[in-house]
Order: sequence, then C-alpha cells, then structure tokens
Amino acid sequence: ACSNSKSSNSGTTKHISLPASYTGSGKATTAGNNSTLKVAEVNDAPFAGISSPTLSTNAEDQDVFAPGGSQWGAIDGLFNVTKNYKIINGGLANLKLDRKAKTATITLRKDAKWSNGSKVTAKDVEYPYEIIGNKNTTSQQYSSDFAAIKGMAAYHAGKAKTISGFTYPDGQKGRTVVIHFTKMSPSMQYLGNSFIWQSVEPYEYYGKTPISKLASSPKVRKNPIFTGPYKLDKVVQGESTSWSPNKYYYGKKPQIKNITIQVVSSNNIVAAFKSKKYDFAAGGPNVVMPSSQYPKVKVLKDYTETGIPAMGYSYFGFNVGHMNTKTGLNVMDKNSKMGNKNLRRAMMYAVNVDAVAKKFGNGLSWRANTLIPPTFKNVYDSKTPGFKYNMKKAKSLLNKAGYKKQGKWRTDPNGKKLVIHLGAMTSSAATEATYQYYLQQWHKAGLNVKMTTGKPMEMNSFYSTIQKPKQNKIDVFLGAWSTSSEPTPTQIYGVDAPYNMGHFASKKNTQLLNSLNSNKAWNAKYRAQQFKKWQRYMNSQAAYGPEQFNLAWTPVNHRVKGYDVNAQNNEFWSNLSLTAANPK
Amino acid sequence: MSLIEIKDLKVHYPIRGGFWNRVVDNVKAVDGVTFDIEAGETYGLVGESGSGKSTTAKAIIGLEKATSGTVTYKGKDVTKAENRRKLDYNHDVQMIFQDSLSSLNPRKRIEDIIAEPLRNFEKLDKQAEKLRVLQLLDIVGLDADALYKYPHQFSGGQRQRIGVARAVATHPKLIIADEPVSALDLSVQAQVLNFMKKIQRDFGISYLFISHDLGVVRHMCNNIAIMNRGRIVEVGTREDIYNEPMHIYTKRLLAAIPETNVNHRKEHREHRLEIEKIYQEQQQKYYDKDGMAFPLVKVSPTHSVALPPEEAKKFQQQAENKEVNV
Amino acid sequence: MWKTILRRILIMIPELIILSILVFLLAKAMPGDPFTGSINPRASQAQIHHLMQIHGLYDPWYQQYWNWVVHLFHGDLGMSYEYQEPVVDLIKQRGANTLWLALFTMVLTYLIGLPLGIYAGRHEGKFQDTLVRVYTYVTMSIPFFVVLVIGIWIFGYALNWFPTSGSISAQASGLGETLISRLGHIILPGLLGALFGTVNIVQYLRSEVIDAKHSDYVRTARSKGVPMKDIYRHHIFRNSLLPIAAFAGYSITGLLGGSIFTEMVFSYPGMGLLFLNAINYRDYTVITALVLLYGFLNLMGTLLSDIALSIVDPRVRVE
Amino acid sequence: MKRDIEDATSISEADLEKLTKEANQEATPSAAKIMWREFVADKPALISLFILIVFILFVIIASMFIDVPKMMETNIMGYYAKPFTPEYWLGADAGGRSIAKELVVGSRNSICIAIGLTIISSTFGICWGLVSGYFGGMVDLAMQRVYDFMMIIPMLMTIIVIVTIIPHYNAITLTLILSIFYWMGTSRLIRSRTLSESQKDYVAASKTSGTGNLKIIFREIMPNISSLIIVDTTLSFAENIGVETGLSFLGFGLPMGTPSLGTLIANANDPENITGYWWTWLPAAVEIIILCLSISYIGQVMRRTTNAAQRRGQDKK
Amino acid sequence: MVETKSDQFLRIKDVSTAFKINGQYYDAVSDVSLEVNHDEILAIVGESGCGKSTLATTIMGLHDPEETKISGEIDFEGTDLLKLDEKGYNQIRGAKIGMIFQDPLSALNPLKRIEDQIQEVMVYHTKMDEKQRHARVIELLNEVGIVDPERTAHQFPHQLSGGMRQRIIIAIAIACKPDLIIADEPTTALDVTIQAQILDVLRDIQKENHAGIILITHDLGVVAETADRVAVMYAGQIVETGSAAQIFNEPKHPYTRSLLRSMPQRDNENDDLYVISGMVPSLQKMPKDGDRFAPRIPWIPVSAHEAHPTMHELEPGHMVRCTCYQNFYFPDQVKEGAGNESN
Ligand SMILES: Nc1ncnc2c1ncn2[C@@H]1O[C@H](COP(=O)(O)OP(=O)(O)OP(=O)(O)O)[C@@H](O)[C@H]1O
Ligand SMILES: Nc1ncnc2c1ncn2[C@@H]1O[C@H](COP(=O)(O)OP(=O)(O)OP(=O)(O)O)[C@@H](O)[C@H]1O
Ligand SMILES: [Mg+2]
Ligand SMILES: [Mg+2]
Repeated sequence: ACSNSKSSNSGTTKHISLPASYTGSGKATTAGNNSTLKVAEVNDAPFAGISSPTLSTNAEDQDVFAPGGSQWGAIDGLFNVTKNYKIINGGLANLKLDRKAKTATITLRKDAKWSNGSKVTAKDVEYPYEIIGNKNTTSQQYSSDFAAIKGMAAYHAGKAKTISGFTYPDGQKGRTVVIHFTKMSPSMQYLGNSFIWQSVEPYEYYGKTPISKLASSPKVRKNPIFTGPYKLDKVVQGESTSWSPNKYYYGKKPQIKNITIQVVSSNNIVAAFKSKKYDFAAGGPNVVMPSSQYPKVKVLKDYTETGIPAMGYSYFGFNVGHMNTKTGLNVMDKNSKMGNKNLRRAMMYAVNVDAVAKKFGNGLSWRANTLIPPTFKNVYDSKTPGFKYNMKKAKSLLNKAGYKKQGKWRTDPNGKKLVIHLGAMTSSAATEATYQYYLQQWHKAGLNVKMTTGKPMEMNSFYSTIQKPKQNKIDVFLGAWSTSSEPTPTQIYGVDAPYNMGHFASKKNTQLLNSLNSNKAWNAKYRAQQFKKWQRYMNSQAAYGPEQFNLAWTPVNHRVKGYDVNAQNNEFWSNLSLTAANPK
Repeated sequence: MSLIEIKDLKVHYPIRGGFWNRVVDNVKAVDGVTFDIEAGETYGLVGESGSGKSTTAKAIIGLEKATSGTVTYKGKDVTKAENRRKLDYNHDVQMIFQDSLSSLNPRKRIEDIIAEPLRNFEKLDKQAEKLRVLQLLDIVGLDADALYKYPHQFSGGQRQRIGVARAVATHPKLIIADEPVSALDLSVQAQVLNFMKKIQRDFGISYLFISHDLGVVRHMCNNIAIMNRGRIVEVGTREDIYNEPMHIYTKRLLAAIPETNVNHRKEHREHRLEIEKIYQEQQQKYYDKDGMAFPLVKVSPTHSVALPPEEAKKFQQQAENKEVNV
Repeated sequence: MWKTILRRILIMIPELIILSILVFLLAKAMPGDPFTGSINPRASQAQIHHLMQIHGLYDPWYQQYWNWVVHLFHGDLGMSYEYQEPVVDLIKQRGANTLWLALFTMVLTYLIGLPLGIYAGRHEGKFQDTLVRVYTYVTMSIPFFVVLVIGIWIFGYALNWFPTSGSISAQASGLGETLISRLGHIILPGLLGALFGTVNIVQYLRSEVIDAKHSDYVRTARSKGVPMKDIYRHHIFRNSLLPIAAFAGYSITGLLGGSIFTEMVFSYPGMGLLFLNAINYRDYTVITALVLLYGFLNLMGTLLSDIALSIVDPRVRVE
Repeated sequence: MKRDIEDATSISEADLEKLTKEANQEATPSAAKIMWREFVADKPALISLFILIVFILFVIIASMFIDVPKMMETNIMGYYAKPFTPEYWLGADAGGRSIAKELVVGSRNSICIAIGLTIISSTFGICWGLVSGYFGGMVDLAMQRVYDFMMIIPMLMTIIVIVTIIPHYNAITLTLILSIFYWMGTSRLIRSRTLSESQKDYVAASKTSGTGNLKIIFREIMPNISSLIIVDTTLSFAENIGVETGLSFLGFGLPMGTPSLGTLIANANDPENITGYWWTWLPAAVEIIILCLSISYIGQVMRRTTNAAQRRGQDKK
Repeated sequence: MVETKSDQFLRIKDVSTAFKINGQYYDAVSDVSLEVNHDEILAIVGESGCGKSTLATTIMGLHDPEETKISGEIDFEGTDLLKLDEKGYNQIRGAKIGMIFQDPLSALNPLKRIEDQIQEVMVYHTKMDEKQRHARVIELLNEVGIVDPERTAHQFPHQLSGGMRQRIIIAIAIACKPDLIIADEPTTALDVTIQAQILDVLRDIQKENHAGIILITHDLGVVAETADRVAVMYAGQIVETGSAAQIFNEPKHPYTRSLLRSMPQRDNENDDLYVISGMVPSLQKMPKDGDRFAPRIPWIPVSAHEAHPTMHELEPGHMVRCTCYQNFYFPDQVKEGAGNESN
C-alpha cells in the first residue's frame, strides 16, 4: 500500500498519516467470500434512496448505491482514471477529445451491459444530459458549463425537444456518442469536470417515465439497474441496501457473495465498530468518520485505520464586497469593513490553527495552507506557507495598517469603532469550541470580534444570510468545500460565481482562473503552474483563508483484503475479499 | 304593600339536542309562579324534590336569570341586574343555604365569612367591623373564640347559625332560607329553627322558608305555597293548608307525613293509602294534558287552589256572586 | 351516537383548517429554503431559482397554501424536496415503521402496566405496593431519553442482544425472516418505551382500584355474599380498567410524540426521525404534512377515547 | 319589634379587646402550618425539601460567582480532562470546560427555566381554568374551543419548528415559547375543580353578599383549590425540568454557550461517551433524578396533606 | 309481650366495635345487646354519629379486621357470626341477611345493568339457572313496586330515579328471602311520599317473608309509623329499648324524652322547640365511665346518675340505661326560659 500524504513539508503541519489501503493477513477463504461484507454508512438520517447519480443530490445515496459502480463515487461510471483523476481508457467507455473539431467522442466497450442483461447503448450515455437539462427536472446538477454543449441551452429553456450537440455515429443503440461543444476545456480530461457527465442512465429501462417523475419512480428507488460489479438485491428504504455480484459486469469478477450497506448514526458508529457490526465505513475517499471518534476507534484491536486526504477543506471567508445582481458579477468594495488586506491577514495570523487541529482533529486534521486540497498532488502547492500562527506579526500588521488600539479594542484606520461579526454554522461541540477559540485569539490581537447572532447560526439561516447579494451581518465566516475530482475553483471563486460569498473579485484572480481553462492549460505542466500561482495569489490577498485539511478515514476489519481507496484503483469492489465469515 | 311581589315568574332551562345541538326543549323548572311576601312574615314554600323551589329562590335573589316574569321590590323589577345594583338589593335580601358546610367557604375564617356582606355594603373601619362581627356571633349564640376558626371546626347546627349571622349582618328585610334544616339532626334542627324565630322576633325580618318537611313548615310559617312541577298548586294560611287541603297533591303530601302518634298508626296508614288511591285515580283530572297544574282559583280570601276547570268555575261563580252581594 | 360522532367530526374540521394554516405559516417562516441546504457549487444560482419557481416557492403564502390545500384534497401532500419522493409515499413508509413501534409499545405498556397497577392497588400500603411505587417514582424522575440512551448502550452495545439501528436487518428475506427481524428491531425500544409509559397507567390504575375498593357498590357486593376475589374480578377490576381502556386513544398520541426521542436514539426510520431531518433540511412539505398528520392523529385519539368511553361507560352513553 | 343589631346584644366596644384576645388564643393554625407539620412528620419529605431548597440556593448563589462567558471559553488544554483533579474536580468536556462549573450554571439555567415555565404556564393555566370554570356558558364554550385546539397541536414538533424560526432566542424566549404549550393540563384540572366549586353554596353566598365576580374567583374559589394548585404546580415543576432537558437533548433547547442540564446529558447521545467520558453526562443525569425525585416526594406529601385536610373537613359533618 | 326463645333468631350480646385511629382503638359501639325476632321491625334511632351504622356493618361483618376490633357475641340462628371466617360469612350475607344502604346511587355499580346486579346475589346463594334467575328478578321488581320490570331490569342505575334505585337495593336485599334485613337509613335521601312508599314495601316484604328487620333511622316519625320495637342509641350505647308504644307513649330515658320533645309537632306549633345542649362526643372524646348522656343534661346532679350505668327492665321488654330517668325533668319545667339555647 502506498500512502500519499506522508510527506509533510513547510506548508503544512504534522499530522497522522494513514495508509489509503489495507489488506488483512491470511488468505481469503470461501467461507469468508460467501459471507456478507458489512459496510456502515455513517449518517444521522435515513438516506433518500435515489440510486441515479444524475438525480441524487447527496453523498449518502452515492455511498449506499456505490457497489453499482466499480469505484466509490462512480455509480454507473463511464471512465477509469489515474491517481490524478485523469481519464484513461479501460473503463465502461473510452473518451477521446478532439480540440479542433471541439468534440468529445465516448465509445462504450463491447461487453457493456446493465445488470438486467440489456446492452448499454449510446443513448444511455446521452440520457443523463437530457435529465440534467430538462426543464422540469428535479436534478440539481445543471451548471452553466453545460451550455458549452451545442443545443443544450435551447433544450434547457424548453425550446428544443432534443439536444442537438449529440450525434450517434452508429445509431442510438450503438456504442458511440459524439458531443459537440462550442468551446473545449482542459478540465475535460479529468473525471468530475462540469462539461462531460461521468455516468450513464438506462434510457430503455426507464421507458416512458417522465423526467420530472423519475426520481420518485420505483425504477430508480426500488429496482434500479447498474453497470457496476454488483447488482442490487434489496433496498430497505432509508436504511440499507444489499448486493450480490452482477454476472453481466464487464470488469473483474467480484469475489464477495454479499454486501450490505447500512446507515449508522454518527453517535453510534464507534459502539458499532466496537461490537464488530461492520467491516468498514462507506464513502471511500469521502468517508465521513468524525475525527473526534478516532482515539476511541484507534484502540480497537481488530481494525486498522485507513485514510486519505479528503477532497475538501475548510476556510475563513471575508466579506469584501457584493454581487451586482444586474450583471451577475461580484464587485469588491474598497471601503468595506474587511476591505483591508492586512486586516484579513492579521486575523489569519492571529489564530493558531495548528493547535486547533492537533487538539480537536485528533491528528487527523492539519492546518491548510492553500485552497486546493492536497489530494490533487499535481496541482496542489505544498510550498505555499499559508498562515502559520504568529501573533506578533498579526499585531504589527494591524498597527501598520492603522488599526490602533483605543482602550480595549482597536479602531479602524479612520478612528472609528470596529466590530467584526463572525458567522459560523452550528456543528459538533468540538467545532463550536474552536469558534470560541478563534474569538479569543482575535480578542487577544485587540480586535472586537463577535458572533453574528451571539451564537453559531443554524445552517439554513447561515446560508440564507450569506448568500444575499449584499449583506453586512457577517464579516468573517467559516465555511467548507468539498471538491469534485476536478478541482478547478472557478465556480467557487470566479468573478461570476454565486458561491463566491465573500465577493472577492480582482483582475488578477479572473485572469489566473481563466488561464486554468485556457488553451494553454492543455499542457499539464502549465496548468499545474497556473494552479500554484493562483494558490499563492489567494494567500497573499487573504480574502479566503484556508483553515484545515483533514483525512477521510475509516477503520477496516482485519478480515478484509484488498481495501484500497486510491483513485487509480478502478476495481475497488472486485478487489475486495474476506478471510473469515464474520468480522474478526 | 307587600315587601316583595313575585309575579308570573318563569325559569326555563334549555335542553340542547339534535344534530346541531340546538335548543329543542325547555326544562320548565319554574313556570309561572306568583306570590307576595309581607314584611315580618314567614312564607313557606313546600314541594317534593325537583318541584322548583330552589330555582324560585335563586331567581328571586338574582342567582338565576328569570326567563320571564317580575320580582318587584321597592317598586322596581329586580330580575334585572342593574336594578339590583341600584337598590343594593342584596343588602336587603339575603339567603341561608341547605348545606351549611358548603355554604361557608372552608378556607375562610369565621370573621371573614360574616364580615363579607359588611365589607361589600357597609364600609366600616376595621374595629367597627370586628365589633359588629362579635355582636353578630353573640346574637347567634356563639362565643368570641369562634372568630378565627374555620367552618369545619363547628357542628352542623353551629355552622348553620354562622350562616344566619352572615345573612343577618346587613340587617336585611328578607332572608330566603332554602331547606335550612333538612340536613340536620333533630336536636340541631330544633336549635336552628328556634334561632330563626328569635331573629325574626328581634329584627322583624321576613323569611321565604323552603322545605319539603311539612312538619317544620307548619312550625315556622304563616302562609304556605305548595309547589308542584314548577307551578304553585295551592296557597293559603297555615290553617288553610293543614286543615282544608283542596288540591289532591297537597292532600297526598300531607298524608305522607309520618305520624308520631303510635296509637293511631293503623288509621293513619289507611288514610294515607286511601289518599294515595284517590291520587292515582284523580291525578289526570288535576293536571292539564301537559301534566301541568291549572291556574289558581281563589276559594277563600286567603286560600287559592289550582283546581280543574270545572270545579274552578264553581268557585269563580261563587266569588262573583259574593262580589255582587257586596 | 352516530350523530354525536359526526358532530364531533364536523367540529374537528375548522380546528384542522386553523392548524393547517398555522403550520403552513410556521413552516414558511423558517429561515432558509429547501435548496440552499444542499448547496452544490456546480448548480448555478439560476438553477436554484428555477427549482424554487417550479415548486412555487416564490408565490405569496396564501397562493401556496391554496395550492397545497387543493392538492391535499387529491391525496397529494406534495413532494419532499430532500427525498424527491411524494410525501404521501414517504409517510406511508415511515408511518408504518412508527405505527409498528407504537403499537408494540402500547401492547407492552398495557401488558406490564395493567397487572402492576392492579397488583399495587390490591395490596395498597403493603410491601409489594411500596415496591411498585418506588419503580414508578424512579422511572418518572428519569427523563425518557436517559432511559433510552442507557438502554441502548447496555442491551444494544455492551450485551449486543438487540440491533441498535434501523427497522429491519439488511439480510432478512422472506416473510418469516422479515417479521422476525422487524420484531427484533422494535423489542428494545418498545420495551424501554413501555417501561417508561407504564408509570401513568400504574399510578392511575392503582388509585382507581383503591377508590373502587372503598366504594359503596363494593360494600353492596360484599353484603351480597360475593367472595372478595370475585368482587375484584367483577366489580373492582372492571370498573377501574374501563376508563383506562378508554384512554388508549390518548396514549397512542402520547406514544407518537415520544417516538421522536426513541427514533433518534435508535436511528429508527419512522416519522419522528423524518421530522427531525425535515427540520434540518427545511423540507416544508414534509414538516407541514407531519405536523398536520400528528394534529389529526391527536384529534382522532381524543375522538376515539370519547367514543370508547361512551361505549364503555353507560353514564356518558348517548341515547 | 324591630330592633337594631346593637340592641340585640350586650357586646359593646368595651369588650372588643378582651374578646379579640380570647379569639386569638383559640385561633386555628393556618393551612401552611398544617403542611409544615406534615413535613416534619415525614422525615424523607423533610430531607427532600431541605435538599431542594439548599440545592437551588446553592446553585443560584454559586453561579453568581462564575463568569459564564469565561467559563464557556474553550480551553484547549483541558479537552476531556479527567475528573478528580484539582483544576477539574468533575472533569472537563470536549471544550475543556469544567463540568463542575457547567453543572452549577447549567442547573441554574435549567431550574430557572423550569421555574419560569412553571410560573408562567401555571399562572396562565390557573387563570384560564378559573375563568372558564366560573363563568361557564358561552365564555366556557369559547375557551374550551381554544383549549381543544391547543390540545391537538403536536406540541414537541411545533416547539421545534418555532425554535428554528426564532433567530435570537435565549433562555427567556425559550421559556415563553414553552409556556405557550404547557398550560393546558393545569387549566383543565383547575377548570373542572372550579366548575364543581362554583356549584357550591358558598359561591352563591358570596354573590348574594354582593361580592364581585373577580373577587369571588380569586379570593373565594382560588384559596379552596389552592391545595390542588400547589400539588399541580409542584408536579409540573418536576416535569418542566424534563421539558427543557429533552429539547436540549434533541438539539433544540438552549443555544450554544448557555449550558443546561439537557446539553450536559446530551453528551450521552454518543454511547461511547457513556462509559468513556462518563463525567460529562452522569452528574447532570444524577442531579435531575435526585431533583425530580425530591420534588415528586414533596408533591406526594402535599397531596396527602390536602387530602387529610379535606377528610377532616368532612368528618364533622 | 314475652317471646319464646326460638323466635329470637338474632341475639346480639355485649358487642363492641372499636376503630383504630392513630394506632389506638376507640369504641364506636360499646357493649350493645339486642334481640331481633321474626316478623318484627326493630328500629334503632339516635343522632348522627351514635354508632348505628357501625352496629349494622358489624352484624354484616363488613369491617376491615385490620382496622377494627370487635368483641362480644352475635348469635344468628345458632351460629356466632363473630367467629365466622370470610367464607362462612359469605354464605350468610345476602342469603340469610340482606342489607339496604342509605345512598342508593353509590351503592349500585354504575357500570352494570340492574338485572346483573340483582342476579349476582342469586348466583352465589341459589342453584337457579339463568332463566330462573331472570324470572326471579322480574318477580322481585314487581314485588318492590316497579312498574315496568322488564325495561328497568335492562337499565343502568343512573337512568333511574332515587326512589327506584332504593327499590332496586331492596330487591337485592330480599332476593334470597333472608331472615334478617338490615336497612340503614333507607329513606333519608327521599321525599316524604316516596319514603312512605318504600316503608310500605319494606313492611309488605317483612310480612311475606316473616323476616326480621333492623331499621336504622334518625327520623322519629318513621319509627313511630313502622317499628314494632325501638332501640334508642346514644354514643355507642343502647339507652332505651321497648315496644314502639312504650317508647313513644312513656319515654323514660332523658335522651329519648329530649329527642321527642325537640320534634316540631302540632302541639308546640307556636313555641320554641326543645334543644338538647351539647353534641354527640367524637370517638376520641367519649367518656370512659359513667353516663355518657350526663354532660348534656348538666342541671341534673351527678349523683342522680349511676357510676356504671346498666340496663334496667321497667316493664317486660322496656329497658332503660341508668336510673337517672327517675330524677329527670326538663329545665323549663322548673325555671322559666333557662337553657333552651346552647352551643
Ligand atoms: N341548571 C339547571 N339546568 C337544567 N335543569 C335544572 C337546572 N337546575 C335545576 N334544574 C331542574 O329544575 C327542576 C327544579 O329544580 P330545583 O332545584 O328548583 O328543585 P327543588 O324543588 O329545589 O328540589 P330539591 O328539593 O331536590 O332541592 C328540577 O327538575 C331540576 O332538574
Ligand atoms: N371507619 C371508621 N374509622 C373511624 N371512625 C369511624 C369509622 N366509621 C365510623 N366512625 C366513627 O364512629 C362513630 C359512629 O359512626 P356511625 O357511622 O356508626 O354513626 P351513625 O349513627 O350511623 O351516624 P349517621 O346517622 O350519621 O349515619 C362516629 O363518631 C364516626 O365518626
Ligand atoms: Mg332545592
Ligand atoms: Mg349511619
């Protein structure tokens, strides 16, 4: 097994490094493989049960239906990838991009079949786009990037019955689809980009079900079909799914006879592992085991912990402007409270995220130095220093910028009273304790920071406040993003991005972000370079300050062999086997 | 002029029913009662259970709303609340209740109980009030040490006397006594009855004395009205009623009184059974088709009876003749 | 009798309407909307607006309410935003689970509570009675959720006797196995709920029995020469049990209320848990539907109790 | 023949003092005294009362000396500190906050909410029941409709919805919200007793003595159901401690930064905490159990006292 | 009127019943001796709290043995009731002795039909089958004067008027033709007319069954109308017994005389009524020795009372406790206006 995050360097701090894979000792046995692999889905609510990756909106559904794809997060997935999530041949389909013709050609493999035995067709590749773009769809996946497909905009507006950008060289029932784009993007080479959808939908099987009703139809909920190594035997609504090998699977033959995935609440998960109810937690690279549980799990003798840096990070956001609703563009306000770069930097330096991570993260979190998660090794800038705790520097930055102390608190450079409001969501006790800690640190620096409502905000209130085009209730906020396997941040930090909730916009930023999708960026080296440049630029501006990275981890029972959540393991399920009939 | 005049008093309680819970019928608890009470007299109201005695009393004192009819006091109709307020009606008219325990607030000391009407009607200062309470206690023959006790610490007779003291406190003109002794033992009953008589002698109070015990009524009252099914069936002086009962109901009631003379018990019983037989036979005749008594007819200057129409005619003619003669 | 019931139902209607408006407004007043929560950087703001529009979330409230009512009369409570499923279907699934649990709990409650109450009442003041009363005292003093938490920990995890989450095991197949698995999942929460729920019954029954014991009609029965044990059987038990039986209607609603705690601790996918999730996701349609449903059940509970009481007790029987 | 009251008696102002003194000697002890005697006779109840009073006083006074914002500050170093150390003698929670201090402040919050809730909801319920039961008729009918309506509202759910709506809620608003939903039990009890009490003759006697309705309600009837009120209030106090706690457990109780017994017990939400960090929840749970036990014990004694009083009242009939 | 021994089927001898109050026993009935004969109505009169009901329930064996102490002897047709166990008593209760209670509403089980409540007594004491029992119920209802027995049998207690309910109670008491009927204030709650009817029914039944009746009441009128023999009770003791004529025409004991004198009657219409001063002492305050009535006739010197009063037979069947009756006079007979008030 290899561990990707062993190297810790100047940018980051020390943290526990866990292997991304685990193989139990001994040989896989028939008794073991004939038994049931028990997977826990850590979630406090029953899952919704939408098996279709196109329609589903939440991670729980993706997790409990994961055996329907060869890898985590790739239900009915089309492509195999490298460790950097670059699409390669060998999966359900191969992808060929033609920059000149502005086309993407997707060719299904010959033995591509659904778990009910029917063929995967070209139409099945196109159907997700119809679902996403449909006027009455319940899917939440439509993004502006899809408009780059010819005819998509017309279809989305309800003006066209079909999407004209799709052609089928060997017919809809054939194996090939060509997508015609108005523009090409280098991100198309990577899985999880927002131009090319990564999974298929069984068009024939869905039959006449209208797209608006698809999500609630039994074909999606009760008896869905998949292209992955396992087929669904049964779904207990909201609670569990059980699986057995799919004999029509094109890839490596799965070894374990049964898999069940069952929802377990985060409060009960440790106790459940302790009483050996499960083999590991579901989610693969995105598994959500609370870090607070780590010390309790670590001591379990029959489990080994595995982990991989999560595709996500948490951050400090500073409100520096507003969104112009007419143009749809974010605008910085020079005179806004948080408009001063040094104030923002000082605030970042004043907090000791290292200490927080160490104490509350149980070593599974560490201070983030940049806004790109380290999983994306090719584009992640490990050398950026980030904001290592330095109270002295924080104070001197403030002094220099004219935030003078008057009495207990500092005033703004104009001598006016300065009260900064922190917005943060209600969360676990530990997380909420860190909010208190941050406030204390800022107070030490002389800044009068208060929580917006005097306490953490409930998630919905938080978002409805912060997503207003213009608001002055929250000056600093704590947020978190999880990224897709293609990390281009345009939709979060772009000048037209609605989720750029601090409204940071600058020429340089726009220019750097554009360069990530520019023609030049087809050159991976150039792309990586621009990524790093952007990361350093963001740090210098400190409009968004990275807070923490963390490990997605789970204990794996010692009877499990072949557990490996590395991206390049394109046969996650088929590679698993068991050495005993019950969790050891 | 009489102290108080009750005229055609009716109290009907609605019976709700049917699908919409509307008023479908009335309980005619009191249905056209007319009588006057003179100053200083004791007026008896007798009848079996449910005949509407208490309801009449409550309507007179204003505890129950009269459906129709008038109660005239000092020339005003006191069935109207504002007239009662204007006249300070309850200053002049008070009530004694059947259940002495329930009529005294168990959580209040005797002093506060007796002083209650004083506080409402006569704004005395603390000392004067206490003095008055002590005097009242003395009048009803209780010691001063009763002042700070609670009702449950007294015997039934003593409690009933406390009730009398409260009723007398404002020096009323009329006291309505609703079965004041029916719950009491013989000896205690005697105590209270004596007592009421003494007070009447002393203060010239009138009583409306309600009872179903004809022996007690005879002992107490000058004029008596017999009530049956919400109406008066016979009114007259004590002698009229006891010596010359005319309505079948009155007769039956009188016959049912147990006789203490052991020697005549056989005769008495036979008499009762006879009356009972007559009652069963003549019942139809004495009530109209709704089972209600007929209007009263004067049979003598003091005596009126709800006689059936045929017999009533006789008396009416007699009366007319007399008038002519005069 | 039927008229009374019908009239009661007619009275219920305005109550339900007011409740529905109230609930609807309350749900609308909650901050956030069903879509911001599942914020996905790829979904454009425009798309969310689009979704909000499709679902009529920009209409004025009375418009929305009216639409909702119209749909309600077609048996359509709307779609759950979070579960992408008609609320009716969702409630059917979860409701079945809750109902299972509630019924089971109730049966257990009465099975435990009735004998205990009668026993304590019969042996009033004796050692056995004291024992039962100590039990009721202590149980009454511990908050329900503490009972649940300690219960699940001991019997679910430490002893591993019972499953600790869900309503059915993933492996169960076939009718028999399904039934057994379902039962296995509700035994522990049902038992804990029952142990807790018996307290009221025991106390009530105990005092009823004691009252009945000293009543005049028992004295009459004794003077008839009826042996004490038959008096218990024919007079005391019957007279003290009937009002309790009639209150079963109310106790169902009580159980449904308590299900929020049980379902949360046991991750039991019933209506209580659904409600908690719906609150977190701002799933208006589910919230309104659930509150209204519970309100309706409350109403039915009181109605049922009234009817049962009038059947059982001749004194309130309507001729 | 007609005489005045003064003439009918020999008692005059001169005797007043002497007689008053006589009366004072014979004065009956008040109900409060009787209740106190009952307590003295019942040792466990007396102990319960003592515990309760001392505890409430301690909690309220001690919490005055605790700087709450400071206490609620995170102390990273104290994260899940074990108990019985000089600094954290009941240990610390996930935020490194002293459980002992949190317990004191949390108890104060929970108890104050319970007291507030009890006072508000009981007062309202009592007034409601008194008015409804006394006036009867249409007033009662209308009030009963409102009551019926309140009864069908699913309480817990609606409270949760309201709590999520109100952005800036604190202990006081929470108490008010809860009060909206917790008066019905009391009002029903009081109403039915008032109804039967209003039928009694002493009410009629007061009316005929010219006493006004409000005075009759609050000065005549209320003292008579005071025993019921006391018992009901005691028992609902015990129950109300659980209300806030339960809500906090579900996560809809007091806001963050305001510790309460419920937030403390909610630590037991994680079965692992039950044994692993038992000190985070156990003291609060034990405290609630002791509190509620004492209160219900006191309630039982009060119930007994009032019953005895009633019996005594009836015996001499 | 000398009865032969065999006629006395109930002989109560020196019966005392004590209640436990705060751990101590107090006599509510002390040393009562009485006889009841066939075909006779024995009335027990006395003020409230004199122990009349206690005596009745003692005969019926209805007291909780843990709360009461009973001594003496109750010889009923040759068996001493006080020596019976619960099982033995159950064969007598309802079958040989029937009881009628004062409050007819609460004495009936509100949830059972009239028929079932009457039948119940037959189930335990007869071998009748359902049909026979029903026939008997109808017969009984006719007997107690209920007009529509079939309908009434099917009704519940609350649907009947007070008089009807009392008739039902009587029907239950006489269902098995008992030799003894104990009626504890059967008419106190009823109107005079209904009272008269109920008393008639009682008398008819007694004639028919040759039963003995113990009629407890405090209404002297009722006694005068119905009783053959009278026992006057005061403070747990019998103070005077005799035939009705003896008691009403020649009352001897001061208590009896006082009671009679305090009744409103035709001949004292305009006078004040006589009032017995004081009241019946409560159990705890009961004097242990001497004449218990003495405190209520304080003008009679103590020396006139016996130190340990016993019953004295004046005439056959007429017995009086204490010799004080010989010296008794009413206060107003000596001094004008004294003592007719009291508290
Ligand atoms: N509030 C009420 N609603 C309906 N009916 C009533 C009400 N009060 C009294 N009644 C009825 O009115 C009739 C007369 O009742 P009332 O109390 O006046 O009789 P009463 O002669 O005083 O009887 P008693 O001797 O039993 O006191 C009865 O039939 C009674 O049922
Ligand atoms: N179970 C009991 N425990 C204690 N004292 C009792 C009990 N039953 C009756 N007493 C007392 O015994 C005395 C006699 O009571 P009993 O009921 O026999 O009187 P009574 O003559 O039937 O009076 P009433 O005419 O009121 O029915 C009373 O002082 C009463 O308070
Ligand atoms: Mg009356
Ligand atoms: Mg008695």
